[in-house]
Amino acid sequence: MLVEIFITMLILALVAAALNKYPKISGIVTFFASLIPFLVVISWSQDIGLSFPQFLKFFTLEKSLNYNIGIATFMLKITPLGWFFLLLLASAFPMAILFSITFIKKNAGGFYAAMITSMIGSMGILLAQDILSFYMFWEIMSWSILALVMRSHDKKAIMSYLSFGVLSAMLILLGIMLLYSETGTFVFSEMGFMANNTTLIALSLLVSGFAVKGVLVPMHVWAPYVYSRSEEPFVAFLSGGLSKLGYFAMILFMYSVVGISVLNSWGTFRDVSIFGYTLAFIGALTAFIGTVLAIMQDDLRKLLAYSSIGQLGYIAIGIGIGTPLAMTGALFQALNHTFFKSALFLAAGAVYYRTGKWKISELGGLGYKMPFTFLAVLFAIFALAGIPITSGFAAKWLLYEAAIQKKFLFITPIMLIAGVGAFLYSYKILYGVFLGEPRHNVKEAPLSQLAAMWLLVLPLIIFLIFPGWFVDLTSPILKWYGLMPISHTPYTITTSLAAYNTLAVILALIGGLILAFALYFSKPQKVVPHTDNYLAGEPPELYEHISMHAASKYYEPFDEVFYPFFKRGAEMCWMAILKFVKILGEGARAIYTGIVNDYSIYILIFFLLLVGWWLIW
Amino acid sequence: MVMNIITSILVMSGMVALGFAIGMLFNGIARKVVARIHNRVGPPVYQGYIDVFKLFSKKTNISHGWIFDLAALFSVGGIALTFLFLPVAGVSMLSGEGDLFLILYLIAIPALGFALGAGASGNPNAAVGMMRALMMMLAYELPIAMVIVAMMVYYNTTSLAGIVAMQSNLKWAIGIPPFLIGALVADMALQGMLMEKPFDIPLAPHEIATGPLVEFGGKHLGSIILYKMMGTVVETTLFVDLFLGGGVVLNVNQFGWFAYLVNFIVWFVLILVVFLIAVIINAVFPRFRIEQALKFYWKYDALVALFILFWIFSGVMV
Amino acid sequence: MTYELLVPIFIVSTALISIGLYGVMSKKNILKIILSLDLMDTGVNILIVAMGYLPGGTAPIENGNYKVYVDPVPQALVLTAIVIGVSVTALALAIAINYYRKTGTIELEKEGVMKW
Amino acid sequence: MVMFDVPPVLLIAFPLFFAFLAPLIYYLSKKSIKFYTLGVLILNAILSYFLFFRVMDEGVVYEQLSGFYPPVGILLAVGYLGSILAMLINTLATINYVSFFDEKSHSLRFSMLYMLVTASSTGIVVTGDLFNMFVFFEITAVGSYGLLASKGTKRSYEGAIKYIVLGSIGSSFILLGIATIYGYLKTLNFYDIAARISTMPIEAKLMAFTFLVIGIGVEAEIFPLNGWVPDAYQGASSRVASFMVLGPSKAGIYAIARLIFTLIPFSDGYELALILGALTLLIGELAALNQKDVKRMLAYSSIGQMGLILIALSLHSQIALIAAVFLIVNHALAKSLLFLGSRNYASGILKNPVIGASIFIGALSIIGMPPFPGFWGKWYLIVDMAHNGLWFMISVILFAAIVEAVYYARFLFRGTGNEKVTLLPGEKIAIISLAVLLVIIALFPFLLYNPASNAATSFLGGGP
Repeated sequence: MLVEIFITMLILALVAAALNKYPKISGIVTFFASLIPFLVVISWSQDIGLSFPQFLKFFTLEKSLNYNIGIATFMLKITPLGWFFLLLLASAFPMAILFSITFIKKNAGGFYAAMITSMIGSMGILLAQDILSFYMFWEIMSWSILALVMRSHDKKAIMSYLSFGVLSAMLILLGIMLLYSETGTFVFSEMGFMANNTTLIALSLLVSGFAVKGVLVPMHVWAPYVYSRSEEPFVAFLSGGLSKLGYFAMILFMYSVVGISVLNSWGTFRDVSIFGYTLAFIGALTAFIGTVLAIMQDDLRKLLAYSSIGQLGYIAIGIGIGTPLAMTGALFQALNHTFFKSALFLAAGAVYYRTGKWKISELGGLGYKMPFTFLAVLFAIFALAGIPITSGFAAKWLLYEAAIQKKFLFITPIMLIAGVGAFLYSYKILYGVFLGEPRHNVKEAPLSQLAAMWLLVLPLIIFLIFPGWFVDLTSPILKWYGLMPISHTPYTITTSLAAYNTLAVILALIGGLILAFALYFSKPQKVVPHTDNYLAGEPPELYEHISMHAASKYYEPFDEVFYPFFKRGAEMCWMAILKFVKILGEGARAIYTGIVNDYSIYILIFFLLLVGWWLIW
Repeated sequence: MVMNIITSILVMSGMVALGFAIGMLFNGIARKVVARIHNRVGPPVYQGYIDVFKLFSKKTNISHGWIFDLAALFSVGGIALTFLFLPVAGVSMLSGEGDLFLILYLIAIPALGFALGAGASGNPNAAVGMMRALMMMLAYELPIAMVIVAMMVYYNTTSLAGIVAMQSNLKWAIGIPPFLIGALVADMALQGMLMEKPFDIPLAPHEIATGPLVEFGGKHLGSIILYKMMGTVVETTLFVDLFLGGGVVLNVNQFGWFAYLVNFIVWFVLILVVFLIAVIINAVFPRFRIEQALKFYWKYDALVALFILFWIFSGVMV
Repeated sequence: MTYELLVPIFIVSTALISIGLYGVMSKKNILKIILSLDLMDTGVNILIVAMGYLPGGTAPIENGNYKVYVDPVPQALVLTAIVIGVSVTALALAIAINYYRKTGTIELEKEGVMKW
Repeated sequence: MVMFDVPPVLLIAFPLFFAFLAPLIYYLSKKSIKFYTLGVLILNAILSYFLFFRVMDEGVVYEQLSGFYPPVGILLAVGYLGSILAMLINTLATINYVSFFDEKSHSLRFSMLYMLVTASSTGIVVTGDLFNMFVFFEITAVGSYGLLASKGTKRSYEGAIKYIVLGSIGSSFILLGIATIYGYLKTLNFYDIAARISTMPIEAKLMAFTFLVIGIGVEAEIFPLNGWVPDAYQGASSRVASFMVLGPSKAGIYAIARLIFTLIPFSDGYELALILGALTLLIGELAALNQKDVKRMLAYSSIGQMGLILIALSLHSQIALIAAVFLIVNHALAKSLLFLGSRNYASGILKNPVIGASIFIGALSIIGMPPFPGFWGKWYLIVDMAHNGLWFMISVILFAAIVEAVYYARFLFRGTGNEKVTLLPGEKIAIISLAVLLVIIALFPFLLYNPASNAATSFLGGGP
């Protein structure tokens, strides 16, 4: 059945590509194709030990599959970890497609085909049980993303994605080859590890390879270019969905394939392996750098890109610490990020769809024109900033708790300050795009786009009220790794340090709001346009040439303070390496002088060298 | 069971009312104190009550649409919500249900609501003011986060009620050398939190016409003023809870209602003292520019906080 | 063995090959280069013929009188090699003529047109 | 599967005969010459299939020519690798010839040279005799000189002259090697040489090896000997360059394989091949990195691929040899596809999706992206190296792969999107057929894996 599902999706991808001339029909076909992974993942829920009702079993699927292609066997199997990440991807994917039905107009067939292919690759990665199939599906995913990035026609984006993609692929290949030489087998479950340096070097290579997909500093350089130049539904899926694959792979290799005891062989720091601690520190650094750079951006997509980098850093922190609390937090953050970042990128797309603008300083006042988009963005931003009106807070709270539990004195303040930084850029989005002076007379976004955004926001609200349900979802993973699931009820989570009761928060909020409403409705009010007040009655026409929207260079003092520190970033380092390689290239080219006499001299020199070698030998 | 719930709801409502009342009083006191320092007569101490009453009785209330109204709703609702999660004078209303991190994020709810309203007003001054407020927040959060993390690690709990409980029997954190310095660092941060000079950059009445507040009037302004007043209470209480044992001097189990009374009085005095320190500094200092404030907090304040972190770090390592 | 007898031939052929290589390495004129290549070819061919040499042997032609004759294979090889050399030279010259027609010179440029 | 037992000599004799018959056809009808040539090529390709299946059934096929018995007579010995390559060369030559169909001045000479080169390249891979191999090398070379110059521009002549000079030096070296071997062993038969090579004095053996490596290395594009490659490919038309990649260079690499495996196998030879391969790979890829001219860039890339194949050969293990076969097939298919498509600009991918996708597939396969054959080649190669713990070499290969990806990206996305370069219909057909072949191997890799596995076993056992 599993093979048939893969083949069906492949065929649907071809159908979507063939319907190139009819973007809408192609989009609808793809939407139905995109529901398949979701149904698949729901059907598997009982197999990994979740008590989902029987009627949600849409397909009767085998739990594992060995597929022989003649020269190699692909081993696929559903594991709790793979299931969880597949759930994330399979939920975000249909929304991206739903959005693109109205959004993608040009050459839609190719877009949809590549999207489905990337999903096929992701499914393969999440199910893979051996190195070969993991790597193959990883590459398929990676290259179908390239096909999508290529649609941007932006050389910088394409080149940076490609260079980093290949760099990551090579790091991964080197890492898995080291593992293979260490254990002599391709199959994950057969790998019995000795705690030695080779394994950990391999693991370091693998993690730095996955860090490219997971956009950790300093492998993040490609992301702002790609995120800011490609089409929004794709970026939503790339940032929201596919970036999680990097973290999936990190967890898979660190805790499942290699195992915690080997990790600890490089020494531990407060019961956290040095390896994990380093990863956590890089994660914290990523969170901070991403946040600061996000504050500086004016392009809406670039802002979201850097914010994505910052938010993904939190997942790395959780994975690095690796306690049940931290793992739950990391997975929770992954879930939140999937939904809110997809929603935000889609909303950015919707704004572009209506206004045709990306620059925050050129937008403004859309809140009243596109109220539903605004509200979706508002909820997504609550989740992003971790404000406890969505589930975003619970994830960050778990991570903070985990860090304090391990007494991480330096990581925690960085995380906290990155969290505060998130308020800054969130407000930049809210103010610059949706509030302030209305500048565009536009309609609300089309229905398919709104539906996609709101369906993405919905889980954030559900998991706000019932974070315990989320813990239930992740407990099979923790059990799989031999960890104790954290103690919880549907709406409380308790740790050794404190407790968090969502019901109390919500009830108190309702109480507070009742008070506020009572005060608010005490007197009637009248609504006047913006210009009425601050122009003090003068006709607005006089001020048409003056922008009353203060969004241009919004955080200028901040930029002035921080820019000198971020002027020389990771990008410059990579460019320096690239330059060095190019100089090498120039050197290699200089050999081919184009003069035939030189070439014959080379032959003679080679002859003499060989003779010399034989003589010495 | 039902009685318990009703009782606690009543207690909490009372506490919120008390919080608002103290906030309004503080507003009056502050104005009086500043006036006396400036050698003026100043308004009466109860001026805060008069202001709020006046604002809520205005006939014309100007709104700029529903997003603008969110400010009024979220600011009052959110600050009341935050107050409920603080242990006040040893009374932990809901503070067992959340912890310090939750409080840090809950404070953001009214702030964000306020920011939404300010942004929706469309006035550039409001936007500039909000920008400054947010940058101030980023600035003072770093030192205070470092101190708070140091305290959490030291007391091995993240719950504010837990930290207060650990400081019972007058074992206040301020008596521990690193946290004495920590209290100074946090007091600097408090100055920014309360938006008193030299950190009243977001309001800056002379530059940007009170910034975010500029478009508010009537009941909207009343809500915002209420939020500001309650904010002073919340922030000073947070400080007192962290460093001064929450004002708890007598054990409730031992002394019963008398202990509550004494604790409340001590708590009130303590937050008044903390507040007055801020007000007096406010009265004699000019205003920083925003980048100066940022540099101040991130360079000097944070450096001292880092020193505390290392101090605690060495202790934890041993 | 008979290799002592072949030493002068070795010297001659090595000299020819060296001269040819030197010409290829130093000359810009296409004709000179082709001549040098021919010299190299000749040197190699001499060497191969010498390989089949037997003292007192005659040409390996069947004429009824069974005598000692030299190894016929190298001679066959050399014949083939000569034919090939001729064809290569002819083709090279043809291309050289075409090159001359296009550029008006028979010298390869000091700096190649196509380089790096 | 075998329909009739094809004698290997037919593969060579058939096109040679028809090549010399071509003037007659040309005299009768000038237009039909291209159909005639195509027909001959197709027939030859079909013959090569029969030969392939025969070899797969029977194992190595021997055939002695001219009535003498080996070791005196000339022997043809078609092994697994030989039959794979014969099939590859003939098929691809046929496909490639389609791209010349629209040539306005479709001359007789061109067709004749084309058939000659095809026949002699095939000859190299089926022969069992050293001198015979030399002769085929020379015919290939002469034909290639003519083809490279056939564009008729100054650059094409210059490139051809460079090739002539280096090729002639190379052939002299081969002759020297043959002379050395013959002088000691009095034989030219591969089997005979291999059996008795140990009786040769070590110095003579090394000298013979050196001469042959240099001589064949010129054809096989090995690093210090490949000066002609970029110039000749840049000067020639893209289609001729494509043909050069799929025919003569593959024959050259086969000859190198024969040399280091069956003719003079010794450990330093493998070591030398490894070093040369790594150097060729690195220099080729790095030189391509900054290259602006597309054909020259592809030529450098071709050099790099040859280095990779040489590395695979030098490891002389079963898996590495399978990798080598995959790499050879991949290079022949993908690189000739890319040469054919080198005139097509980036915009082509959107304006002409099929051609664009085909070129994309070609580039992906060269870079080594799964599931295309290039991936399997690199994968098996790296797996084998991981076995042997050659981590430095793996790093070199992976570094080269990154460089490769970067310049291929530039190749794919060059141009502003407004260029109007239209490929001829013939070229399009050729490009698409090559891409289809790549996809077929990608989908059914065992089609290539099983023969490759046989070839590897046979080669390791000292066979052809």
